Amino acid sequence: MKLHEYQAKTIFAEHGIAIPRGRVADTKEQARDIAKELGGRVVVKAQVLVGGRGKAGGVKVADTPAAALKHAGEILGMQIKDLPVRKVLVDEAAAIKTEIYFGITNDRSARKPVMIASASGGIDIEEVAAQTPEKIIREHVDPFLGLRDYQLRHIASMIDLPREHWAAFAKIAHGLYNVYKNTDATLAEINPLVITEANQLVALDGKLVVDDNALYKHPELETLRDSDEETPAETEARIHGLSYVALDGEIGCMVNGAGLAMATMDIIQLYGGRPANFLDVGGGAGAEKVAAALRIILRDSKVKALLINIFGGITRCDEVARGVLTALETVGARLPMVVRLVGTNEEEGRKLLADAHMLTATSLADAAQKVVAAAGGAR
Amino acid sequence: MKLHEYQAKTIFAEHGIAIPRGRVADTKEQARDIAKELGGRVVVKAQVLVGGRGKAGGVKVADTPAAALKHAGEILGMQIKDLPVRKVLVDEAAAIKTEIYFGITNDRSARKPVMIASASGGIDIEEVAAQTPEKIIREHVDPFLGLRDYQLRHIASMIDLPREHWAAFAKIAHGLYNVYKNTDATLAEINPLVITEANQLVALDGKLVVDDNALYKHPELETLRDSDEETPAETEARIHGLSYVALDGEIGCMVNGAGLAMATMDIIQLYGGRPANFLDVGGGAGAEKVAAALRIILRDSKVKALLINIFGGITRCDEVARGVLTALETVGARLPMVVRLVGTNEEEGRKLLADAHMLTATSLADAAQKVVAAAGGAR
Amino acid sequence: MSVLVDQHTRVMVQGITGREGLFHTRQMIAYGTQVVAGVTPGKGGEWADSVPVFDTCKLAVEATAANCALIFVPARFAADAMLEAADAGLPLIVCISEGVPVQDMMLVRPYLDKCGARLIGPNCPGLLTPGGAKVGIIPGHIASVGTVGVVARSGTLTYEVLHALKQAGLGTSTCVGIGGDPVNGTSFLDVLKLFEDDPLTEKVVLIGEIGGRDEEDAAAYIANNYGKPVAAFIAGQSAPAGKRMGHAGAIVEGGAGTASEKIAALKAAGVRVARHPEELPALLA
Amino acid sequence: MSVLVDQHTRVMVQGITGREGLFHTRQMIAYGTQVVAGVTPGKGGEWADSVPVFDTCKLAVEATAANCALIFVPARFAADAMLEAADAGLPLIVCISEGVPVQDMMLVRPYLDKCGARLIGPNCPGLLTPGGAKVGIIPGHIASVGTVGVVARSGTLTYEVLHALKQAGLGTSTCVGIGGDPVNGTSFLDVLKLFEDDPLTEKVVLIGEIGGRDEEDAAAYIANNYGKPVAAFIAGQSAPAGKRMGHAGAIVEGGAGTASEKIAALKAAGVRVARHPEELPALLA
Repeated sequence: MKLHEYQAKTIFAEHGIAIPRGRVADTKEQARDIAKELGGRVVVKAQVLVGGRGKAGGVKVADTPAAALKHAGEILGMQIKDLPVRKVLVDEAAAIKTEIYFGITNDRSARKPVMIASASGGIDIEEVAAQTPEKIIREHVDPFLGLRDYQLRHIASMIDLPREHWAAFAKIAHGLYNVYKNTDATLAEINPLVITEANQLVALDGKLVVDDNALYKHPELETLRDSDEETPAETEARIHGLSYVALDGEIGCMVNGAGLAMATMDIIQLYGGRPANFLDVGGGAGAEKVAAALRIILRDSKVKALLINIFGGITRCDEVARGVLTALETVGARLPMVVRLVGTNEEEGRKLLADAHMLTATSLADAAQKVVAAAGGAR
Repeated sequence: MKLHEYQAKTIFAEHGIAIPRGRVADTKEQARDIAKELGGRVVVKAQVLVGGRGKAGGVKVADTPAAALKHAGEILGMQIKDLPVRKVLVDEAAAIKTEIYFGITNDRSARKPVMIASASGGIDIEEVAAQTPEKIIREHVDPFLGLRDYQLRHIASMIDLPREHWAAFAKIAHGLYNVYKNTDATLAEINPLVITEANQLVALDGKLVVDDNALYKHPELETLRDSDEETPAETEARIHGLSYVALDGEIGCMVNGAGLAMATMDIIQLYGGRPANFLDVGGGAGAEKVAAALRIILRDSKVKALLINIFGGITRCDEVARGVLTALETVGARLPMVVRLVGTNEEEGRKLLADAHMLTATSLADAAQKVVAAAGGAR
Repeated sequence: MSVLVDQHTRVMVQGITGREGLFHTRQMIAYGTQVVAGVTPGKGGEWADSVPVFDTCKLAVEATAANCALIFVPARFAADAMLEAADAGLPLIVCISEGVPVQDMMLVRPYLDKCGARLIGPNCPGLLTPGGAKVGIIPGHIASVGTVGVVARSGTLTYEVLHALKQAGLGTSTCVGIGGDPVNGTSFLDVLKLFEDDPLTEKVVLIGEIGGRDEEDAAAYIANNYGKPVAAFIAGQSAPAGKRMGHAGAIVEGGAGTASEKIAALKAAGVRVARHPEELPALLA
Repeated sequence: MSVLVDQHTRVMVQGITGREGLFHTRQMIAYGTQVVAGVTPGKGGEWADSVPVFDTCKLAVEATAANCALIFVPARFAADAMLEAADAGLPLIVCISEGVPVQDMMLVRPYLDKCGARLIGPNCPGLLTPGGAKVGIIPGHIASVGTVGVVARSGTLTYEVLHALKQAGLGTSTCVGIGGDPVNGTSFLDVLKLFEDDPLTEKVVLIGEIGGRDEEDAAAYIANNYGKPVAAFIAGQSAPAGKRMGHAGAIVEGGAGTASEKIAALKAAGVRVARHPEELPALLA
């Protein structure tokens, strides 16, 4: 789960990391009032859960409350990568001397957290990593020992941080590591971490992504979830425990298992079709879950045909068939459907669907070819 | 550093461990008032930093506030193993169904904390360990992983704890492990941990010994030190950073280094004398420290002769000599002294002491024989 | 000896009294697997069908000499279950449970390594040695006895491949479902080595997916004179970069770990790579 | 090769700019030891006499190829210093600092083991190979070149023994002060093995004290056909049980670890045990 910048920075501040003064606003008038309260120059920042807001014009500096009102009005009307901006963060503007990058993430190969730091923060860190990898300092943390002071001295000296800032940097780094641990983060990042003209280290921007699997430990984080940032289909999928990602194609897919779902999308593409979504109903999915999945797919107006591919192991094919029938009663069968049921109770499942005017297939290749044809043929 | 029972139990309670209601009292009247406040039967317990208070009559049950007053008066007048009792703990008396032992200490061989549990708590656990070792359950904790729930289920099943108490036991055990970690304890012990007639698990008595080397991390614990429980000599030694233990003999020893100090005591004994103390002035001891050490030793009226044995490495022999002279100016040289100085600046040291009417020795054996003779000969 | 498990393997099921644990215990016993013990805290002394239940792994091992743990407990108890099995001395631990937090696994994995325990999973379908033993949830009837070693990250995709092999008349020596979590136990590489040393395995099928570098590491090993022919399929060729695909492992990390990179690495190592799962049997010919 | 250190050893001193660190650095250099680097955070770029100072161990190792760390930092920084040295790849770490909390050492020791670093100490006088190198605080002039290997827990008592050997005309191959803390690095047993394999060591002196089981473990090893004659002294025969004797290690634990037990174990193993330190030279004859 991704958190908004303002949420991440609030958590950072609770862990002793200096952040700019500021607050979040839903309306341009609120933004103006916050600017007035802060005094001086402010920066108005779109709060959306996608990158690239800067280049999209979602971050603007305002010298006066009136300018803050104007900028907030514009930004709150924007869409960034199809996501409408519903909140802006109004922060006091910092006088920046130096911009540093500092982040902590999981290194799956090393099976350890890794700290990543660079003297070249602020701009796209991935660009820096690609062009000048020697400017990126990596330091693993032993998960049993935790972060040790000498590691921070190593980083500080490698990014040529002036010595007067070492103590402040250590405090921020320990704070960020504690954020990472205490929230079960997969990414905790400060970019840029700035040295201000007043010689203070301040976390100007913050990103925090937490491990969905660990949310049960952190109920307070679950309340920060912004379902405004999900499409209604994503919200419904999450509530029903389905794994769903909308895509651009015209063939809807309902599959059990993530690997098989990807393989099903791949074979659709192989035969010239384009998948409209990834949807994994999971293991042992019952009729209700299947019905919800079908409703979610059929709500997408781009979908021209549907492929249901179930390999019954824990999942029973007859249960799946029942779910399909239930959903069709509600939403109506407006599209051609190809169904492939293999494994546990496949006969019963096929029998249930026999009267529902569906195309059936035995092999995956057969199913893919049929659904591509039904959607209008290979493009 | 050993803590009193009432201090240990307060820390236990802060970590979620159930303890009896109760408070500590300095006077018998306070004890009576506490008994009144608690209502019902109470137990009045001497607070001294030595074991065996029960057998010494330092723990008594009182049915009424008047009885509490009487018992407290008696106990506050006692000496237990030469230590005067200055405080009593007045706890509500528990109706005990079962007594369990549970403790956590360092296992130096395994280099890990070890939990020790027994269904036979309450009585002398060392006796149980010696007579029926199979009744003692040992379970190491991995210091990196910390205490895991399955270890507590293992202990609970091995001590035949009824299942209804497993959750409460796990809570207490986690609490005690956190006490152990958070105080850098070398021993954290609940004995007895009782199941009451009301079916509650309660820590009736508690012991906590913390690692002196880790006190710098826990300034709040340093304030719990009860210097009433030290002899004035011990307090002075601690303030001057000297390692000092009073013994029963007649030959005072001042040595640099604990191993050499022990070896010096051993050789005194070998030649028929008895050491009056262990005293290690430490490495690099200056004149002031040496003077303090000498004052501490000479305050002991049992001391009939003194052996100063210094092997100069970091410690400079001339500094030691100066300290001896300084101390003698204050306390006066009422006793025969044997001095052996070897190593760094030994010549200068010997010269300084040449006029102070001291016996000198070159070998350790020579020094020991001379001091034993000076103290009146071998016994 | 087959790979990892056979008819002599003595399985201890952690979470045996749960819905999934009990269902699959029955399936395994029906398949002929020796399930000798179950563990459910607080239910020691009871029975799950014919299997005695214990409060702790240590007690189960002492009483039954179990030598393989199979874990079905809910995700929040899975880390503890793995550690307990390792502490009780089990040399092989198969964790079916899905949803174990990554930071938990970063503690569990090195501890298990230290104990000398091999972990399969978590979030995996387990092991199937047709004619020998089934330790996990892979449906037994979809594979027949044979000489193809199968190693895979995902569940139902694996079944699809076993099914396709059987349809084509090809049997399986052992199928190892290693799971797709970012931090797990046994890797593709580990299983390739086991197959290399296994006289009953003649050819190997590797079923990978996007994310991580496990397939690339396997390719590098195969390139260095691997002794047996390998065919592979990589799922996720049509997946957009950076979208989460249900498996925590199936995230394309910083441009690396894409399907095309994995396929290129495998092809360069001499592996025949299928365009879709049903092509695999033909590539083994 | 002598044991552990010689004239080729390249020493990095952590805490070199402190009072003790600088004093002993000078002593070591005067003895002929190669002190190639110092580490004091925040003083990188400065010099301690002729020794360059670095901010971190990694930088020091990169610049100077140091292969032995010597630690003089205050106790509260000692754990970090040991971990840093191990992380920087130093294979030998000698920690003089005393007063390191036991629970810190319970984390440090296994981490160093994992890194493959050998630790001497903490709370120890370090190493002296007469005519080769001095890495620590043992006064150089009290020992001469020779064939007696000395291993000891305490500081000044060790000096006493070295002095007695020299007075008797006996030289030392290497003296290893292992320290007396409850959880430390190298044990008596480890050093006995090193001496066994060292052609320059002909006889061994072991200086133990009350507390722990290290001497008993050493005795068990010696009893099993140890190849060289061993003489020993155990301090603390007159110590009352349970009293703390300054060394954290010198606590008699639960009746075990007393001087008389240790002496009995050593005698049973064929070790000649001295009644006082100055008897040792005669026992080596």
